[in-house]
Amino acid sequence: MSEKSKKILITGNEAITEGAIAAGCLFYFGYPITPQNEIPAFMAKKLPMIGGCFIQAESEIAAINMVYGAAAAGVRSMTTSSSPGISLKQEGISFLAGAELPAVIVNICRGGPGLGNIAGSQGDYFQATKGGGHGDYRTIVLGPSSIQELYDLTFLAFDLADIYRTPVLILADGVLGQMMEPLAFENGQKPKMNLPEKTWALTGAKNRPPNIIKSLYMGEGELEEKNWLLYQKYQKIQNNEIRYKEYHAQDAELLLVAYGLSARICKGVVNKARKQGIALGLFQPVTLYPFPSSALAFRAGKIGKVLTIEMNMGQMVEDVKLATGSSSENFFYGRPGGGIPSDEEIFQSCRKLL
Amino acid sequence: MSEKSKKILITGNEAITEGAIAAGCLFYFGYPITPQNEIPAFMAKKLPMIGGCFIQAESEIAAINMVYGAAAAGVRSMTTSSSPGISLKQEGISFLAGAELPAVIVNICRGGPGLGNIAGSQGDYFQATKGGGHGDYRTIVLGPSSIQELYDLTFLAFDLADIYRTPVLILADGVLGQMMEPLAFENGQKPKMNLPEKTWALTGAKNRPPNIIKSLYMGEGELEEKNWLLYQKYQKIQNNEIRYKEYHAQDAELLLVAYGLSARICKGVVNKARKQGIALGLFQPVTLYPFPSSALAFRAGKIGKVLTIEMNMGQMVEDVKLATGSSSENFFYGRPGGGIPSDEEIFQSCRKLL
Amino acid sequence: MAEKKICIAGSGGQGVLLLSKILATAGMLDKKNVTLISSYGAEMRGGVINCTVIISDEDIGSPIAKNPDILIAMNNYALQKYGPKIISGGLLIANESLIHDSQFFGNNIKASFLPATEIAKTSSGHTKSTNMIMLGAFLHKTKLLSLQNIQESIKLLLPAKNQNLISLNLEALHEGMGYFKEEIFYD
Amino acid sequence: MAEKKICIAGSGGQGVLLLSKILATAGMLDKKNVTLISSYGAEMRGGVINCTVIISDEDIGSPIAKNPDILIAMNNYALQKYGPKIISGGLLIANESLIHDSQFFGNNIKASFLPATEIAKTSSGHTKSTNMIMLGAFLHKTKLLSLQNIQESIKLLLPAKNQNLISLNLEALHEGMGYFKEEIFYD
Amino acid sequence: MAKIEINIQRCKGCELCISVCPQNIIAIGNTLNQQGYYVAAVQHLEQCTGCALCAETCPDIAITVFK
Amino acid sequence: MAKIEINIQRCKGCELCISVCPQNIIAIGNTLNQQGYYVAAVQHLEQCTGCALCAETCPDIAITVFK
Amino acid sequence: MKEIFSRPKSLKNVPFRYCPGCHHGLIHRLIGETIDFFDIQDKTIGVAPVGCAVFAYDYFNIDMLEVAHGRPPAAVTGMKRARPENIIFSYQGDGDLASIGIAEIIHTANRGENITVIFVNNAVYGMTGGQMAPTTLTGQVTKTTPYGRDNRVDGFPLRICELLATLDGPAYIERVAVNNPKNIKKAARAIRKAFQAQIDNLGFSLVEVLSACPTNWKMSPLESNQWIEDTMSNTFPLGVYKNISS
Amino acid sequence: MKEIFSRPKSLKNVPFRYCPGCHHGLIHRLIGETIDFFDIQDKTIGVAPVGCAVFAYDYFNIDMLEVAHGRPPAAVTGMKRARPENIIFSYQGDGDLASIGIAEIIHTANRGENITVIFVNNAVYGMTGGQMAPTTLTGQVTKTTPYGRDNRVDGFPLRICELLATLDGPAYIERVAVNNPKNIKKAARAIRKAFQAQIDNLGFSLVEVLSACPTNWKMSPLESNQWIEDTMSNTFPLGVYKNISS
Ligand SMILES: Cc1ncc(C[n+]2csc(CCOP(=O)(O)OP(=O)(O)O)c2C)c(N)n1
Ligand SMILES: Cc1ncc(C[n+]2csc(CCOP(=O)(O)OP(=O)(O)O)c2C)c(N)n1
Ligand code: SF4
Ligand code: SF4
Ligand code: SF4
Ligand code: SF4
Ligand code: SF4
Ligand code: SF4
Ligand SMILES: [Mg+2]
Ligand SMILES: [Mg+2]
Repeated sequence: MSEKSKKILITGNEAITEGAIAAGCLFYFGYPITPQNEIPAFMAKKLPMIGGCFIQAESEIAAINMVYGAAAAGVRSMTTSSSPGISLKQEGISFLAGAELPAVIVNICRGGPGLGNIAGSQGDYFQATKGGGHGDYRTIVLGPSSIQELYDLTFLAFDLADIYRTPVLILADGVLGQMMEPLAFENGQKPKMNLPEKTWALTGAKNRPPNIIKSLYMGEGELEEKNWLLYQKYQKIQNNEIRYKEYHAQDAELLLVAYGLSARICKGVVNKARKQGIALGLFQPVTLYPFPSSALAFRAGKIGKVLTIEMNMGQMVEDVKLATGSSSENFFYGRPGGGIPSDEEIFQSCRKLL
Repeated sequence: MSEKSKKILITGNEAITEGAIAAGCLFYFGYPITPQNEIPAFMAKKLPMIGGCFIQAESEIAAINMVYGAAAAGVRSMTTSSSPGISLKQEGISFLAGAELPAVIVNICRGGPGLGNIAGSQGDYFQATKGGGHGDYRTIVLGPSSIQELYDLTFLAFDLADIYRTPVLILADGVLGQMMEPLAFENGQKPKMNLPEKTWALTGAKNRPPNIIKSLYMGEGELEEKNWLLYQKYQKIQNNEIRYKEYHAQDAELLLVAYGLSARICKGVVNKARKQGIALGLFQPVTLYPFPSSALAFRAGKIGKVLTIEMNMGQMVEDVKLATGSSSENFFYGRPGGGIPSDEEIFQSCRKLL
Repeated sequence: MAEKKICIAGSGGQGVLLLSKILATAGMLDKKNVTLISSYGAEMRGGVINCTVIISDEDIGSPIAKNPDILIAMNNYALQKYGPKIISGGLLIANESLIHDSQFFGNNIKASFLPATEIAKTSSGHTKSTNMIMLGAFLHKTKLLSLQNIQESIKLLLPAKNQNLISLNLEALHEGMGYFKEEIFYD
Repeated sequence: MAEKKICIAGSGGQGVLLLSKILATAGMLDKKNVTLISSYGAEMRGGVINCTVIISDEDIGSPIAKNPDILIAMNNYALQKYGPKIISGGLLIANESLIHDSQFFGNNIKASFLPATEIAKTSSGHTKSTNMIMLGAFLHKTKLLSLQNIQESIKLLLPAKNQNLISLNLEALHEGMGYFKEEIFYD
Repeated sequence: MAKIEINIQRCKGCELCISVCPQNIIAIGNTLNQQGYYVAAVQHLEQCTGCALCAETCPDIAITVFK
Repeated sequence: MAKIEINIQRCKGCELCISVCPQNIIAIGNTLNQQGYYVAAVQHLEQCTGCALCAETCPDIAITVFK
Repeated sequence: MKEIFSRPKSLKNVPFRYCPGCHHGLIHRLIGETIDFFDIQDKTIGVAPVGCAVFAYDYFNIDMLEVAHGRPPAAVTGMKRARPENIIFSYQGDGDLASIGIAEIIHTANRGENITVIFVNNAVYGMTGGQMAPTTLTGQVTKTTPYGRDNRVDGFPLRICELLATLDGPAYIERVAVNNPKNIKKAARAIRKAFQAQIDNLGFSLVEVLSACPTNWKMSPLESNQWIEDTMSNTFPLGVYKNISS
Repeated sequence: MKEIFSRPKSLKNVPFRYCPGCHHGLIHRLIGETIDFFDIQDKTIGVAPVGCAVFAYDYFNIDMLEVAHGRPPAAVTGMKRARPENIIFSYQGDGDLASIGIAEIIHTANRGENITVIFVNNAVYGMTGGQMAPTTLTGQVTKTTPYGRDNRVDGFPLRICELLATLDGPAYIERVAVNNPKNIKKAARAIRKAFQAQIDNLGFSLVEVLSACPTNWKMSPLESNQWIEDTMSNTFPLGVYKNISS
């Protein structure tokens, strides 16, 4: 029984809450929106029981600013939403980045633009990775593709946020949020990384000079300097935090590139193809920012042919092209608006290229 | 006197209002923010006198949604703001795109992220061109570089918005908004393009079936289909609406690529260099979306060396790289956070590459 | 075991999600890879609900199945909507009690009809355990999952304090397993 | 004419912006290319205001000048802050009335000091037209713009109904043009 | 002199009409409609006064009243 | 027995202290401070009662009161 | 025999996709009847955001605009300024109007925009599956108040009519219910008065309708109506909160 | 002789960058004195958004957070929930609190968050150069009401204390002015009471301060003070609007 109970069948949305709570996130602020409503529902149940706090904010904007305040106070805090709600948080995310506050933001992406629908989608890749808010900032963006990764990467997100004092986005989609899969809990029990103390936090200026957290830099050249410091931080993140996975990539004749739900679909396609003797391989970025450009360039250069698969009209494919340059032929297959590509469709697209 | 009076000395912000009013925009909704406050101030003065309507909205979000309502009613309408305020409008812009409503949105960009400062900046290029809102949509983005262009492109923006039923962004910056330059009015007096009637507008269903304007498509495959229709529209825009300028580009040994304020600074640099016998040239995208990729690829391919200049940490440079591929060596010089590159700095950067 | 895609469809209140969770949990306990995804809609009630459970020895790619190997159809609407999607050579288990129109499909399907609602009503006095009857039938027909872990799953997923409910459901399960009806072979 | 970059600096209420607009408008009427940009800050009052006017026969690139060719300094603070930025070989026109500290700079600058505030006060009874005195001095020293179009600009930019104000300003302009003070040559 | 008609495909069996009919002549019957609801039916149509309370209460506008 | 001190670099010459002094002993003088303001000054310090109304009214906390 | 009660022509002849006993359909009908009454079908424009009534455009037989969550008052403002000759109403839930959209409703009411708002208060977020709304009652269990709404943690039930009545802009504000025939008649009159205010160019009008959500209340439709009578209307007293024409 | 009046130690010894006669500095001082009075400098956290007081972090000698325009109540909520042992206040202008941030203030007040808000009503957007605020008086000329505020077009002056007093969450709400010594004393008492409410864990407290903006009002500081007395306080009557402890 105890052996068995280590694995539980759980939805993606619930896995996020478990990962967050395991990471010590006791402060959650959110606003209902499908397909992520299970997250606030679970948090509302659990947090009061473990000394934490759940607030259903009056809006997504209030939620991100509650996170801003809680983060400034030095606690781990999170908000989650889905596409339209994430758009509303863009000012707040830019402020978090500017004030260098750690926070975790989850986007269970749905079909857009506008109200769109509530199906799974990857239509917010640009928004997440290029910065939907104003100014020269970046957020770390993680793209989980399984329930286990939703848990693990949520856990990781809090550490990365604290280490780099930066907002971290988790970009998943409605299908990942709603689907169930077994989650192995022990993976989450790893100790937290060795984190710097939050000496900058606002806790009351007791026995120390007052702390100030802000993003306004009006003096001549001040903001520019601040931006270059941010830039250095982003460089450091690029050097240290790139994560990706390869699957049958070494000997592939065609390299699929996909993240999140489309990556797991592609994995199925690779398996299917391999059984038929067709040498497909998969390159799966796990960090969408920083994008694993060099690793991809290396692999793509060897193989020479890359097919990017997205649940949108073509967004990550720009990063793929930027990474690979002309060292490989680049192709794209995508379905926007909540259309989920099936194994067969992708397989057919691959065949055409072989 | 009459000859003379055709030219007036005017700020960029004022030029925008003149362009909008000349284009028949009678409905303006905005919220104060530096460095674009002259726009609402001028509109508040002028619109009531010509039968239009100015509202100081309670927020940027209210303003964009007032525009949404007015646009749905079939009138020309506009809002303006600056970076943080534009972030707040991202949900609204995505809705405009999804509902296919024509509207003009001006971003007089300032230094970011967060509150940043109020200097001129190009830090919102990604947000504007890749879509800061959620979902697979695009907006036409125009990048004026002079007071005359601010006027002309504002005027044009309304036509493009109506023709393609799409929001059009004007991306300028604090310096362009605040600076004065002579404006020749006669350029604005050109007749409007031959525009389709707005049979879709909500005017009351008199002698016709009711019109519905929405962005929700819940039926299976409906939203995907909608997205492909949008995609086709964006393809059409890419085919028909690309605008750019070249300056001493033909025989250049090094091609500068820049838009907006940095383009005009580069123009000065080109002049200076040419006087010293150094063959610099300038490629200036005027439409930032659709980006003039082919034209740039053609020119860059001939010259082989491209230096992108931006008032940010490197954003448009990605589009430049995507356009040119490896047919040219790509370099970048940028200053973020409201830093304005001087002639000399740029000139020095160029020299290093020659 | 090759990948099996099971579609469970019915209307709200028919226990489609619970049935699906039991299948997936049992698969997990059987040390298989499993995924479960349920449809979710903007409309609240009255719509048809469908879940897809995939059970496999290998990693599972897409949790969504355009064409299931097996359909468990709890009512007529479910049958009409998802029946035609079963793959050739697939299996249908349908609740005959709520089906008034079964002359629709289709290629090479093994179909088992059982009057699950009535069986439930007769044996337990009410229709709530219809889903367990269907589960029993499924188990009998496919032998895809171990009975032990199905039972274990039922216990895991029902509130432990309500022993009564658990035994009621286990009974219904066996009732379903025991029921036998000749197979019709469409082709 | 080569490009001339003129910096006009002073404190709020000294008419810096009007003076700059007159320069730029006159340049435009002289059929030159012109740009004007004024500093703007988050702080409301008390700060120093500065405008940059560029006048050129060619297209003007950046409207911002790190190092102006000419500085019109309306007070001490303006001189302290912008004086050191004047290019070598450049020109300074400074309002001596408000300058109590002129021993700072620098390389090869032609400097003209005139007690503009006092001149204004003496001739018109108040100090409001100090900016026009400075404008006159500028015109006299540089001959960069036609007197006719400077006058035209003043008329364009002041409210037409207030003829009194216009003539007052025109008078002050001429007063400034007429004033002469030996030049000091720093190097 | 009065009657009502219940559109059984529109009816959702909510029972609200039943609760307001002064004549107490509506009840849920055994008919399942296409939406899957057991629908309301009039038992003694002849007793209907045409007061329309049922129709006014029906959230689904399933009832038409004639007089 | 009482006195005030005006920090002339902080004073902005707003005249609010002047308006509230019951002794009427503050006025704007001829001193221009570094910020460019003509600042307030006490004319008859000996008449000061130390009531502190001036200080409480000063938006720039330019006045210190002693007693 | 003549039809004395049938579907208003301002509603399309299609079934509502609401739960059994849900009042949304009933409220739609009252609006449809009002439009018919004033014979303004060809100049009325309806505006609806998300919420269970997001498909309002499928039901109303008039020009319809769908708007982002909470923003109808702003959109209606833009539209009404552009087309003052049209009659424009928004149809908003309590999550929409009282939570995310509270800024827009307050400022629109305060500007006295000459529009009509139908505010459907069902004490819950219906569409998203039953989360707390600003109007959720103290102690009420919802998806996000699993232990019952605790005022100190989750806030107090927000009374919109009372709040808006403190403003100078509104011309007409009334709270009604549709849980029994008497209340339905009153509700019909209130909606008519609100439209009349707009037609007479008096300014902002709003009718709050206490509305059943049997699904998320986990009650039968009959219990729901009773709960409105016995419990909900204690927190939200029915009545006219503002009427400048009286 | 002893210093009987000097700068509170909770303020840094730096000059204010406000216009002559601007009340922001005065209000800062009253807050600083309150913090000194309660001896809570080492556990008080101040939160300020944009507005002329955006540099508040340069003035207050305590931990300070700068927040996006209008959102301090949300940020303070997040912070106070995380650190209930700290005393937290926000300092917000009328543009900030009553316009873009009206949703946040209403919901925070309605949740009865145990925080203190100092609301500076100067009837105008100071920082951005004098546009209309929600509290701009009828007929008042601003950059965006060049012909004077017209209620039907631009809305009515919004009375925040009256609005918030309709809610159940607030513990203490008072409107004060600082335009003369008597009013300054009352204002000091009000701010002290508001902090006291937070210290006593009574819930949300807010003090609205009528504040002069001579620059954008285009009046002298003295005229400004007189205008507050004669005109502004007619639209915004001074007084206690809510006090649950009394
Ligand atoms: C920006 C944004 N946030 C959240 C949502 C999700 N959402 C859809 S409807 C709704 C609220 C529904 O509640 P209510 O307005 O009370 O209407 P009801 O369904 O109860 O009639 C929410 C939060 C959304 N569509 N957009
Ligand atoms: C999102 C956003 N919108 C607009 C602004 C511009 N802005 C800065 S301060 C301010 C309002 C200032 O008015 P108020 O809050 O009354 O403070 P005051 O300056 O009058 O003290 C505005 C609109 C901004 N910084 N951010
Ligand atoms: S019309 Fe009146 S009497 Fe007739 S069925 Fe309806 S409620 Fe009963
Ligand atoms: S009120 Fe309408 S829907 Fe409800 S039972 Fe009666 S007829 Fe059916
Ligand atoms: S302390 Fe009182 S008497 Fe003394 S100067 Fe100040 S106001 Fe006047
Ligand atoms: S009140 Fe203060 S700032 Fe104003 S004049 Fe007096 S001392 Fe100076
Ligand atoms: S969930 Fe509630 S509000 Fe929505 S349709 Fe069902 S009963 Fe009506
Ligand atoms: S603009 Fe107004 S509020 Fe701002 S500092 Fe000046 S007087 Fe004070
Ligand atoms: Mg609701
Ligand atoms: Mg203000």
